[in-house]
Amino acid sequence: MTETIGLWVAALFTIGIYSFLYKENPLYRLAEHLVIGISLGYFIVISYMRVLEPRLIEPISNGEQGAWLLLIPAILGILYITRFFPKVAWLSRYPMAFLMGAGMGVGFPLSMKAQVLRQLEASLIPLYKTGMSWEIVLGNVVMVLGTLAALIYFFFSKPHKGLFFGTGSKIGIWVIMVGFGATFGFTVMGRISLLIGRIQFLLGDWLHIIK
Amino acid sequence: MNIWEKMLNLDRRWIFLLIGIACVVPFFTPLGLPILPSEEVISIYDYIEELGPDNAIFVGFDFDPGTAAENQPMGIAVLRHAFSRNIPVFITAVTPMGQGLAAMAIDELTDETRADFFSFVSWSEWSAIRDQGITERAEIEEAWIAEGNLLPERSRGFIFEGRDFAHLGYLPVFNLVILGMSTSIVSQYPTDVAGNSVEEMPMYQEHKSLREIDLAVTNAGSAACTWWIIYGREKIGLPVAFGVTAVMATDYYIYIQSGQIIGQMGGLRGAAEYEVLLLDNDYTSEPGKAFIGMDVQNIAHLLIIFLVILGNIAFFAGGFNKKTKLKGRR
Amino acid sequence: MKRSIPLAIVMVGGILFIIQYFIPHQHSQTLFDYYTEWAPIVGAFALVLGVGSLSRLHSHKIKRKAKNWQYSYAVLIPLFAVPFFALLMPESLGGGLMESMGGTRTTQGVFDFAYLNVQIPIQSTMFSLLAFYIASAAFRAFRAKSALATVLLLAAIIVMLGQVPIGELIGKWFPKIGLWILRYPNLGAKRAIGLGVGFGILATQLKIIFGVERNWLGGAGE
Amino acid sequence: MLRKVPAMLLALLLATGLAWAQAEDPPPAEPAETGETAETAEEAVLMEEGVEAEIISESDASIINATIGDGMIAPGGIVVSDWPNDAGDALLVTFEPGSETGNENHTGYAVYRRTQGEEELTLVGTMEIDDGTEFIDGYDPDYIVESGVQYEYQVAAVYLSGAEIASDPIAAQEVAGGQIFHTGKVRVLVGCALFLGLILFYFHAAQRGIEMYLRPIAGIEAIDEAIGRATEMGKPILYVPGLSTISDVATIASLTILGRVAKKVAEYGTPLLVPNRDPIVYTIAEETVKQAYMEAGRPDAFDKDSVFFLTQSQFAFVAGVNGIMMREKPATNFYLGMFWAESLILAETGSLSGAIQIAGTDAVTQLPFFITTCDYTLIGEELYAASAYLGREPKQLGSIKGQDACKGIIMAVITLGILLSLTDIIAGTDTLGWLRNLIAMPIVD
Repeated sequence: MTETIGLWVAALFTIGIYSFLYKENPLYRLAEHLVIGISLGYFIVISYMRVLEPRLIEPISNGEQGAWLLLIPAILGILYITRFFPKVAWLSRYPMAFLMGAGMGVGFPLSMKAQVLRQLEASLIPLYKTGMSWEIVLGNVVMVLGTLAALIYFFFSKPHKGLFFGTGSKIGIWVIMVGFGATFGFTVMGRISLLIGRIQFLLGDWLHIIK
Repeated sequence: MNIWEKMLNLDRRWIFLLIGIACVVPFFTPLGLPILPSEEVISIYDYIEELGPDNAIFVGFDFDPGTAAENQPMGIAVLRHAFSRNIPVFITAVTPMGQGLAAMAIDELTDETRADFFSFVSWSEWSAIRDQGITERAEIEEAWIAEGNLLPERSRGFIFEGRDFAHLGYLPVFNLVILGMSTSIVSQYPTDVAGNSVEEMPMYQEHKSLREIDLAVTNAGSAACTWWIIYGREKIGLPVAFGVTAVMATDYYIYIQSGQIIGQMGGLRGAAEYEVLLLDNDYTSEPGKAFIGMDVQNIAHLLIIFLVILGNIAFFAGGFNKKTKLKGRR
Repeated sequence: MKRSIPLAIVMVGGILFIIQYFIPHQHSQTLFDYYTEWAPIVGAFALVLGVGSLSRLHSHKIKRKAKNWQYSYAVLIPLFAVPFFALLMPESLGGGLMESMGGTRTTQGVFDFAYLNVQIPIQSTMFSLLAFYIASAAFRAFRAKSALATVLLLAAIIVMLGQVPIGELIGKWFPKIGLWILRYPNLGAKRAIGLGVGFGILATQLKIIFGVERNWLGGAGE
Repeated sequence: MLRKVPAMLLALLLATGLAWAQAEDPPPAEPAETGETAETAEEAVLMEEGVEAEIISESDASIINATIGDGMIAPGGIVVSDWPNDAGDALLVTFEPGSETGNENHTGYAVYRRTQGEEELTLVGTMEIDDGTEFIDGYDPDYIVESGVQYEYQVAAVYLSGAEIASDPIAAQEVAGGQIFHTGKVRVLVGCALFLGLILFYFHAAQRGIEMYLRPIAGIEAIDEAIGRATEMGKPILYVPGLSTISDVATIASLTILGRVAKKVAEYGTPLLVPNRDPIVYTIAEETVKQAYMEAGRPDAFDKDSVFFLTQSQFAFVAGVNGIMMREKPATNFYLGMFWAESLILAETGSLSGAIQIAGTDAVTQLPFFITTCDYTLIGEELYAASAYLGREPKQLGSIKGQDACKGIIMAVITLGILLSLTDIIAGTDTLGWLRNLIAMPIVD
């Protein structure tokens, strides 16, 4: 019984969201407000049940060895709440500083490795090797030169004029546009798939018209 | 306002309506156009084709219902392949909903009303065989049949919970879970979703940590799949394959090129390609959901291209190309 | 005290964790483990700020009888009811959610019901709006207004046709060219953007660590 | 203090350079390779003994023992060394094969261990014959290796019959210990040091007041224009600072731009709406806007409800912003920061409501959608650059210059790669491989 009601509720809200395509309307407005409330309520519960309870409350109440150290992040976390009191609001910078400092520090070498060195390594490809077909060779040339040209486009401290910076950045933006066009075209399929999923729900699970 | 201008400023709602119709019709009148598998998908298929009961793989249902239309068929296809070859599969999930979707995938594969189903033998059902100390896949099946259990007609074989698969389910902060599993799976998952002890499972006894796993296939709708690269591939050299949404697929070509993943299924098409490979190699007798979904894709793509062409005809026929720009774009 | 100590914490923490990366020794590992253990706990408390903001906004609306104020109840009631039910009837969450997703449960708690039948469908449907929007965006944007726009348009159409089986029926080379574009020029462009972004990220991380970039401190008094 | 940094850096650079020169690639043996050789060796033997093997397989176990007993010998030459670049929880055990002819009844090895002084040996691992003769102890969570403990090892050859021929227990030559520097990370260290050096150099150059040219970015110039338009129309401005957290660099860049936008907005008295998805970003955004109103001299005009938090759930957030766009009909929308799939939903709804839209993100996948639906788009690094442009602080500009220098280095290396590749094609050498090796890192840390 609850399942049937659930199905109808879900179908109602699905249609409510789709009705937005025609016009903003009360049913959409209701769905919009409800989902904001429910999702945030859900996050409160998840944060408590999945983070605070197992990682903070349980170790301390069970008296696990070294659990008292967990009071440090707990106090830091509580300092966030000082934001509500303008006089002491600056205290909320401490937890932020903890997360920012450590986060940036942890991220720095990893970004260097993944975003720079790995990408650089991947750009150093042999343009031709025996047995490579012409389209691969052409592709390699286009890719490496494309990377170079697009990098020129991202030069901020030089005017985009002259043979090197002018032409280079122009080719760069062309390559970038080809990439964007390709990504757009490639994405269409995924977006249609999402709609297929909802149609399967409406026509299959709800109305049982299709298998 | 002439007709071309009207066409250019066509109310978007007409486009919405057309897309809606294009996506519903094929469900009633399928086209069934052929699909050619691509290299990236074939390489995953071939890799799994090399594995057997002595190996083990991870299959991650690392997505939410939002992208299930794309990811679920991939998960099912890989599971079908592994089940057919008796490769032990550890099933995990990065999101809580992913756990439920994984359970649905297993349900679908073991649903006796469907074609090419697998006969599911739960952990408790074959406990007697386990108690005799039998852990080899072939011997278990022998003993199970000797107990008088016949393989139902049309069934593709038995799958023994704890020997052929373990549904480990969802855990939060999954990147750290992968890190933890690189030393011990059981440290992260003492039990599977049903509460059975993972420690006792023969498949765990033979593969205690990610270092002893031959492949992880992550079917992901978010960047969570890169966790398998960062914490699995980079840290301990675990071979990883991606099943990602079509959108993410272009980004992860980089990983194929750099050799960090062995292959990738991109979107519904990737899933359909895997289904075709399974169909061609007689792992199944009828096409799956992704294959049918591709019909919708055909029509929708044609419709969008038709609209773009229409827009350009109006643009040039109306002489807008000679006028000042309609709206500034970079 | 108000600015300098947080800035010092960031600098020390940042440098410490950069160095930590290069040291495999167990003390260094322990330090890293503390970070991974503590960060989610600290982060979890921040949600209180969000809840405070949202409830203030909507209670203001109700008080002021602003336009559409009735809908504010649709935010406030579930916002507090969901955690309330979850804590009052714990079986409606956690295990409950898990099991119901596993398909073995027959009854659903209030929590499950709201999550499965309201939140999930609304979110998935919102997401699927993209199918409509991508079509209308293509219709309006893909016009050969300039050479650059034409390149964008052609690349998109070739790849689109290459994606679907029907493209292969039209021309055998569509998928091939589509894949070629995706693999070579597209990858080249992405890599350049990625490298640029990479340096931007690195520079910003350094600027934060050295206190050059300090807007994250917010105002909140000097 | 900052003055000393370059000197320290130089020292660091030198040190790492030296380390790089000295450190050979991480010494850990490659099990895969050894495995291969073992395999081929075994195959060869199999061919030789094929006939005998066939006969044996029909007879019973005791006979097997009797038949091949001669070829059974204990593994020898056990060498235990510390596994490098770890926290000190693994040891590498190598040994010589246990059967001189490598007969096919020899199926594998068993490795035993005890702490020195103990009597009983514990089985810590078994290996197939194909796995080679190297064993990494410490990976099995049931039998962890403790740092600094002296162990004794014994290796036994295991035969098809179940018979085990064991070596004498020997004391491990090394104990497990954690290392102070990870030799596999030298390249990352050099990269980091170089980057740090360049950025700090340009910080200083900028502070010394060296004039720096910055090319115009279309999107930045459009910002003021867009604010003006909203003011004329008397409609609000919507500013979405991305959907990510504060530790995302794009968010930080966006907040800087928000400060600038808010100041203009305060001057003109245009209403501003800033919905947030992350609670911490929300508090900072609120402070930033409040500050901007103060700087503009109109602190009273700041409406507390203009900056607000919606929800952490991605699509619930989008539903909310969409509703706001259709109800409030803002004249200008800013989407700056990190975006995911919602980018197109936001931008299309915005364009439907007739707003001027300015977007900027470093999310490569989402850029095409902003480019096609928004009036101006800041591509990738342009977003960070924009925040530096608007700041106009010398150090910020210096950092852009430093980033450009890094891009220059990258371009030089790629160009060198092209040249070397051409050389390789002509001369048939492998110089590119050498360059790649200089940068390439082992997959396993």
